[in-house]
Amino acid sequence: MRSGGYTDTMIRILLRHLREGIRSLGRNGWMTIASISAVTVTLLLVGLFLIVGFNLQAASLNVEGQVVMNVFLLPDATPADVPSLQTQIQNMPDVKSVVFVSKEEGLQQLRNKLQADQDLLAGLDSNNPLPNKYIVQAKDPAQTDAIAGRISTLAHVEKVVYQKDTVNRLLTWIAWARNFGIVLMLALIFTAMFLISNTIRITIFARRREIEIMKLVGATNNFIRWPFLVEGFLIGVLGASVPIALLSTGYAILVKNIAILPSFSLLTPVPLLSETGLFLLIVGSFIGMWGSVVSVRKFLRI
Amino acid sequence: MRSGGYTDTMIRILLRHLREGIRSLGRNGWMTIASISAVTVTLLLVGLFLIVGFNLQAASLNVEGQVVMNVFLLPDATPADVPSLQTQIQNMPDVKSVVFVSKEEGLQQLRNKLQADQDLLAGLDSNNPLPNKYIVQAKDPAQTDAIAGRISTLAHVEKVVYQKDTVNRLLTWIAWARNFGIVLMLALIFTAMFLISNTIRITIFARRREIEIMKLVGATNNFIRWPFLVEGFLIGVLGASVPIALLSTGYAILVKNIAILPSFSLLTPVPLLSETGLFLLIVGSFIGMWGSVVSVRKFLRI
Amino acid sequence: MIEMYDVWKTYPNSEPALQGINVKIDKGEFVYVVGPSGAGKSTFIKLMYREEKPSKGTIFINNFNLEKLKERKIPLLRRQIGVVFQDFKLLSRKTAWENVAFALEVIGATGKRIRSRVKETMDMVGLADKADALPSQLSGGQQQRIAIARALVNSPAVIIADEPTGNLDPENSWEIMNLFNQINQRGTTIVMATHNRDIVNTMKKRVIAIEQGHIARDEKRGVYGYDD
Amino acid sequence: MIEMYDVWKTYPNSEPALQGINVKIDKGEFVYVVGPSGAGKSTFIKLMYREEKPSKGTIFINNFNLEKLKERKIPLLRRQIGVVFQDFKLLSRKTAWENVAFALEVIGATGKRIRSRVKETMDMVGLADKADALPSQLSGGQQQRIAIARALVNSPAVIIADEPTGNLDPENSWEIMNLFNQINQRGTTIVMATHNRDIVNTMKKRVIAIEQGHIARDEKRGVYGYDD
Ligand SMILES: Nc1ncnc2c1ncn2[C@@H]1O[C@H](COP(=O)(O)OP(=O)(O)OP(=O)(O)O)[C@@H](O)[C@H]1O
Ligand SMILES: Nc1ncnc2c1ncn2[C@@H]1O[C@H](COP(=O)(O)OP(=O)(O)OP(=O)(O)O)[C@@H](O)[C@H]1O
Ligand SMILES: [Mg+2]
Ligand SMILES: [Mg+2]
Repeated sequence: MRSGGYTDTMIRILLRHLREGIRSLGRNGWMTIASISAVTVTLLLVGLFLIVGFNLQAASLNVEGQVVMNVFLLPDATPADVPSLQTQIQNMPDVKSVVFVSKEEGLQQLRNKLQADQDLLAGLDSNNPLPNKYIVQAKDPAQTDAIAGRISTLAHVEKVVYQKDTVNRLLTWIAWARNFGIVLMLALIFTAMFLISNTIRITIFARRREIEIMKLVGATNNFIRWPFLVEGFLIGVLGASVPIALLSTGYAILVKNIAILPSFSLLTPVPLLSETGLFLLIVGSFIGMWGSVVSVRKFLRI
Repeated sequence: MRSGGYTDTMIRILLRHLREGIRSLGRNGWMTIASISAVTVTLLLVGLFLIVGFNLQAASLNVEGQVVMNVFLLPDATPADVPSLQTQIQNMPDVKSVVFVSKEEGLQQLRNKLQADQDLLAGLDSNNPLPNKYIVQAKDPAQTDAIAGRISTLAHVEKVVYQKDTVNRLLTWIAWARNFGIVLMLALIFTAMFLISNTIRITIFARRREIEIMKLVGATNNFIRWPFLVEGFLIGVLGASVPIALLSTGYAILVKNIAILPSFSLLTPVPLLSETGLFLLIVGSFIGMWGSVVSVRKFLRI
Repeated sequence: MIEMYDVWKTYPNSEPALQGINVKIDKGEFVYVVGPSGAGKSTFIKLMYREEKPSKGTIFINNFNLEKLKERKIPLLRRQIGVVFQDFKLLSRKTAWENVAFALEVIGATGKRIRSRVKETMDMVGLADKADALPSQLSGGQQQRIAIARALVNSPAVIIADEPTGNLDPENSWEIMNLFNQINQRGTTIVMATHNRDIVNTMKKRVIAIEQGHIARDEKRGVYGYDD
Repeated sequence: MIEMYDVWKTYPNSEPALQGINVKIDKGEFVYVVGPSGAGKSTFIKLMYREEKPSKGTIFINNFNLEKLKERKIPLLRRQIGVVFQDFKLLSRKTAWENVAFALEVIGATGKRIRSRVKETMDMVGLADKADALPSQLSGGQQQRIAIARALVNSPAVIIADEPTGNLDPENSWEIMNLFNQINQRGTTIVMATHNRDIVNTMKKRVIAIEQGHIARDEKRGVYGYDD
């Protein structure tokens, strides 16, 4: 009986806090709107940056994926050496793929490449001066240099060639863009968290008299805190919903219309948007609660 | 005499508003700190993005600058045609530079390019099958395609060749990165403006009773507004000072240490940082004043 | 000076708080407004300095027709009326001194005049030593006296006081009443809502009794009434 | 019940507001605290429910030693004391009903009990018809009566009232005093700071007079004193 009564009391009080939090959200009117819109606007920005960032990231991987090196073999390599050497390179760390290109295939490719200068290569079919080669791709394009060095020490390898200059320049640019992007992203997320909790703090600061009165009338700290927690959670969730909705519809429209452009493809909405949305929801509700509870604490010392 | 007295009163009241605004900044203690730090954090983010954005922009121009097209001439072009054709191309809109490369120079370049396959070109010196060509660069790399089309209709031009695929892919990536960057930058600036004025609004909302009392005691709207204007201005200026200081020192340190990396050079601090700083200062103070005055207005209707 | 013709006031979602008030107060009069809690005294008073607008009826204060008064002109009206609010309405971030000085700042008084007048008035209410205290650092009665000082400081043509002695001990109350009496004798009109039977019955003045939104009684040298 | 031994209170940057207070109030007593404005009555009262901490001295309330009372236990103390604050301290965003109900919610009362007790208490102070009004929509006296209702509603062991009749007309004041008297006769200790000479002199109880931070007088069936 007694313990049943205790549980009843707990449930009753919890329900009361829930009701109180929701009610307070409504009564604060303008302040609630200001808080929610601060959450909305910051998370919209975060979401926008996340989506753009992931897309640029994917696109840059795509560009980087085209960086390859040519490993030219010495004429002394026998046809039997070819697969063993290939396995050897394949087994190196950081190597993504190794493709064998025979001298005949190489000549064909050179022909295609020189296009206008076909005449130049006339009569070479019978006396092909090109070596056999592997086309090797690194897992991480930035490792190209290191891998090239390692491969060139192998037996039967004449030399390793790739377009050092252009590739390096491009890779550097992309790498910087990506690093900056990550730094900015983190800066943005922290700023968003700070701004949301700052806004919630100010609104609670404006209610400090209310909190003091509650304490003077005999409320415990938890009794005061809980409705604020509920309120902060709701502000976070409501504030995150708008950007999630906006980003989802906006992205869907973009994906549909961008399909016309051939050379750039956007990531598919499903894992991207659902993960971004979840992230925003978690950030919003967590900061909402955290901001509320931390700020309330300051005024409980009476 | 009378008009002198009137001017005196005006000056006295203006000084009073100034004093009052500064004093109020001090008295609001925690609220002032919250407002200033909201300005600081948002403008720090804006400044960071601006600086990074300008640098990436400059770097991308640098990369784009390497996109060129080869204009091959027909063998029927006489040496006299060469300069006139060159002027013709040079005078086209959007063309940045035209460099003539004779067939002999072309062979040399091909040699350098093929490196490993030198033997291939043996004996071509006497019987050079390569055509003369111009190397043309567009002012805007995105115009390359259009210019190529226009040049190929000229007399004596055989065809225009450039590395369509790779270049296009790279250019598309950079163009997208840049467009996204501009969109994000604008979104960020608007968000910052919204958040700053939102924060100031909430702090003033918390002081609405104060404003009401002033009105009931006989203050005119302007009398109430002015100190808030001063206060908002100071919040904006103080809030902008911190990010300006942080960004300046941070960037100076970065420039000094980055000098080691060869392939990437940062913009010089002087025009970049002074312009960014001025921008932040103007945005901060303007939004500070605007946010204050707009929010005060709501509570003056008593 | 103060005239009301068939004035009604109904707050949103409520019964009418004032129902057809007709009253005329001449320049230099001293009027007590009495009546039970919730009768409409504060509402009656709030109409005079335009904190509230009447739902119906015409009000003249000091030759201002409040119905036709433009928004911009309201501060001019309020500067001619010194108000002691029932809930004091002190500026919580300003010191006692600054609160009193504020009523002079709004009319653009010089620093010199502000200093001398504020000092004088703070002395009159007996709070010269609390000049630098914030309202939250004052006792209830001290806050009330600062509110009174602010109402007096710019020597307004009318003083409207809503229970100015509610938080004062009898001695302080009488000092304030004597002050009001002196000011009144120099020609200032005084309207004062009060529950203090002693004061009304001792310092005999005109009494307007409001009950349930009506004027129940209006006597030249009246008494508090409502015996129990 | 309430004991103070050599209690001093000095606010920051001020003269001492209380100087060596020794007092013992038994369970079931009815005590008036009188004295001029700024004498230290509210400070004396604020020490009892721990709004203020003494600078020196020992205080026992209801067997709680306030010196040793842990932060977490303060709410337990306050729930045994119903306080009518001089400035009401109503929650501005809650209706009259909710303000009164709040004191029951904090002790975890059931919805049913809250409804019946709040209704009963609002009836006692004569404000059953103002249940849904916000404090800003109530007259001064109505706000004061809501504050009184909140102090009574959870039947505390002690009621501490700081000028509970300052904004009430004599009739309402007497009704409240009768209410206090009834509650006191059922065993509740009552401490009441007041400026109302009529009440103190008519309803004779113990009178503690505070002057400039000292207890100047402590009489079993005292009078207001301070004739003028
Ligand atoms: N803003 C408001 N909204 C709704 N009703 C109000 C408002 N202000 C006052 N009232 C109601 O109008 C009536 C008259 O209020 P008023 O403040 O004029 O009374 P009063 O005579 O001053 O009382 P007291 O002596 O208690 O101060 C009361 O019933 C009150 O509840
Ligand atoms: N928070 C505070 N900080 C500084 N001084 C204070 C503070 N609160 C009160 N005082 C001072 O302490 C003295 C006693 O104040 P208290 O409020 O106890 O007086 P009181 O007897 O209740 O007066 P009243 O009848 O006017 O309400 C006063 O001089 C007051 O100015
Ligand atoms: Mg009133
Ligand atoms: Mg007091």
